[in-house]
Amino acid sequence: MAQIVGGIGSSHAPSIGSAWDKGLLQDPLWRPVFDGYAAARAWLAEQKPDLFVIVYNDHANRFFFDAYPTFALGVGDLHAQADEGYGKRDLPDLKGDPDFAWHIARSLVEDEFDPTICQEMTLDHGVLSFLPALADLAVPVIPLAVNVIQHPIPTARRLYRLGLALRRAIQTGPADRRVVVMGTGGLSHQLHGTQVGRFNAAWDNEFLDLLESDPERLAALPHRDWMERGGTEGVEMIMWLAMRGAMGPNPTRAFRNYQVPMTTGYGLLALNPDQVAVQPPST
Amino acid sequence: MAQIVGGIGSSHAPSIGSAWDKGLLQDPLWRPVFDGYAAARAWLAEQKPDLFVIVYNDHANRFFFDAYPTFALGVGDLHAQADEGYGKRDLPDLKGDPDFAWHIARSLVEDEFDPTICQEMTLDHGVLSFLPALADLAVPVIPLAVNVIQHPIPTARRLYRLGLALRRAIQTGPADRRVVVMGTGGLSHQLHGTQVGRFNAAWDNEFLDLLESDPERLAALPHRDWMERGGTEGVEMIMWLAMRGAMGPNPTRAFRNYQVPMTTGYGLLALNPDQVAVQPPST
Amino acid sequence: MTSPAHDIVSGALVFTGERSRLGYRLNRMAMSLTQPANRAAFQADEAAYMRAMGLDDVEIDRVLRRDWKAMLDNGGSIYLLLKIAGSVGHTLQQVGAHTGGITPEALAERNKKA
Amino acid sequence: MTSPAHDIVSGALVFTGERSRLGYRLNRMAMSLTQPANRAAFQADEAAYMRAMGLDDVEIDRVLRRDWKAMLDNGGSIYLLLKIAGSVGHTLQQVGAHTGGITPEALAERNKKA
Ligand SMILES: [Fe+3]
Ligand SMILES: [Fe+3]
Repeated sequence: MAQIVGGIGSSHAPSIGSAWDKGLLQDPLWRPVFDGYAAARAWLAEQKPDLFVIVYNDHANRFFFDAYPTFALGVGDLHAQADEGYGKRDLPDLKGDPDFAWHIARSLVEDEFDPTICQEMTLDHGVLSFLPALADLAVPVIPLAVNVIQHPIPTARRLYRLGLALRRAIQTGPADRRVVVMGTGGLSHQLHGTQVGRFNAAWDNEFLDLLESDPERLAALPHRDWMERGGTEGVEMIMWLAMRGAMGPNPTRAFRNYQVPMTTGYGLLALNPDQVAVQPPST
Repeated sequence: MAQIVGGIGSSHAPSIGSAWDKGLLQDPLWRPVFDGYAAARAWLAEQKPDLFVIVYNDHANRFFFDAYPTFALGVGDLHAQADEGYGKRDLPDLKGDPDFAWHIARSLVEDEFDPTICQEMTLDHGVLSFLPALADLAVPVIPLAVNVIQHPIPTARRLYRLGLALRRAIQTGPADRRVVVMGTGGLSHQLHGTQVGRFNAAWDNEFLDLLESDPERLAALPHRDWMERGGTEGVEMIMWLAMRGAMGPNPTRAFRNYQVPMTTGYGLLALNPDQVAVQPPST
Repeated sequence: MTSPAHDIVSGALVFTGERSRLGYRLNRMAMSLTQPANRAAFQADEAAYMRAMGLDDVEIDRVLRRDWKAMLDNGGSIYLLLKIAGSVGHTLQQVGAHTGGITPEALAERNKKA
Repeated sequence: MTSPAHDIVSGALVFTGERSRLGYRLNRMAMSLTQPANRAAFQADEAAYMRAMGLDDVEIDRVLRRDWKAMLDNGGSIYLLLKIAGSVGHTLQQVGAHTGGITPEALAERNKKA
């Protein structure tokens, strides 16, 4: 049956994608970032993944406020690139994994999650900024979009529990798959207001520490704390908790990188999952 | 502050709406149905409601399978009528209650529900078939649509818990409102297949009994049981559990009617809510 | 509900994700008929309209023959079939009876017993 | 987060439902710019395009003046303002600096300290 073979936490930002597209791998500003992705890429390839489950957020590209989902799961055959308002980048559409994705839908709904199920999904920089630097784009993807841009947004605890539920869903999957779960967002950044451009390296590093060692403590943090420490837009860091939840009680670190190329904390973390058996549902 | 002053369970069906539009109030087939609505309408008016929260389902009119929400909450100023493929009926658009609806959104998300939040909502016969017979259409409505047409659909227990969460949300509402909560669907009916047209009056009446006396037992029923007893389309009866959950532990019956005008069990139930205080969150 | 044997209840199909995927193009075409202009275009030339919506010849043929059972068996949602029915002047009873392999008269007889 | 005082964190606006409601027309117009044809139409005649999208004169004027702070204060989502910015040739840095009442140069200086 299916098994979880790795976890990746990564920042996402349009700038990563455009730096990648421009080939700035040796640029003094970007080299430390892309060196990190190269190292994580080598580790990832060793895990021989054949499915990525990616918990990310859409930035008002696939979804608008006429109907904005708290969670949206992509179950289609193909996930096209969204045009974010600047035209599309030269990237392939990503393959989906419909049978596995419908299984995840069933498992999540049975576990009292309420996703919007999408047979037509498009992906924005929430996935497509960092993924080309990290992974083979031929690997199928099941995207799970989270509302972190229009409050009310789900609690950090809900994201952590989503990860626990994803772990059960994947481990009971209908096909032999080697699955890597990714969570992406942040790290600290502030796009507007009197403190525009602030970041918080101390918090970003504390977050990376706690994510490994004490995710429950992060899960208990209210949104206000996330926003005060990491910025109103930095609240998207909570999505890493879904990846962490899917890793089981005691994952081990494979790789970690943290850089601040341009007023945004760029983090990258690779985890080897705990290999304990399927957990019982937590009610 | 806001208080819950009543609960209504009702079947919905295009036929109720077209019989109403044709003025078949004295028709031998329809009179027992509309006499029921007239009685419930008198009771409802006595409760002086100024807000309806309606848990219903869309029948692929507002939402399609490109992105089908498990739960969708309407927070707009106005909810227009959906064209279901036959042209629109002569009905006014329904008013919303945005401030109260956003409060409900916050409360539900805090309670770990994951609704899609809709600033543009249109309503189909899930609401508009029975509502004109029952209520003053000038009363504002907060619609909460449930996926019961594309499996996986939420469990009966999830619907009951949704009702418990709605009770907390309404009772902590930001404005002085007299709220009636409605749940609609079914009763037993089968629209296709070798047993097309079957209904199950014994089950419908048992359901109406249990809804009042032992909702936990209904909440524990798996979908297969609902479908075997009430039809694959009759599974939408689970939405009544959300209304029941919002009524508190011991509501009292104000009115009940059950008729079978045309191969579908048509039920109508009015409850006086239990007036106990706000319940603590159930984890 | 993953295997076909498990998604049939009392002779009726449970509309699962797998069925929804199978019938996606048909259902999307049917959904488009909630717009009056699209209904008019469909009614003016059914086959041309469906071809423009990406349906293949087999799918188009099922609609042209009003083969509601075949549409349902191939992933049509009953709620979306009813929109096609509305556009071609068939009733809920005609559609339902056809999917059950009985005549509309036999279904009306069942109704009377209610 | 119901009262305005509660939806400001460290000088930044929390994009609440109430703000989303207030800025709905502006944000919807911005969302439409994810379509290349709409971007071209907007660029050809900004005011006419926005009027056709239902914006009022005050809303249109804010866009014409590139008053990002006023757009944000009146319910614009930062992510949707960025789509307008893309269509008119402003950068993330220009938009962000304007909402913070600082110059793009001052923001660049902050960035360098990173
Ligand atoms: Fe982001
Ligand atoms: Fe229904």
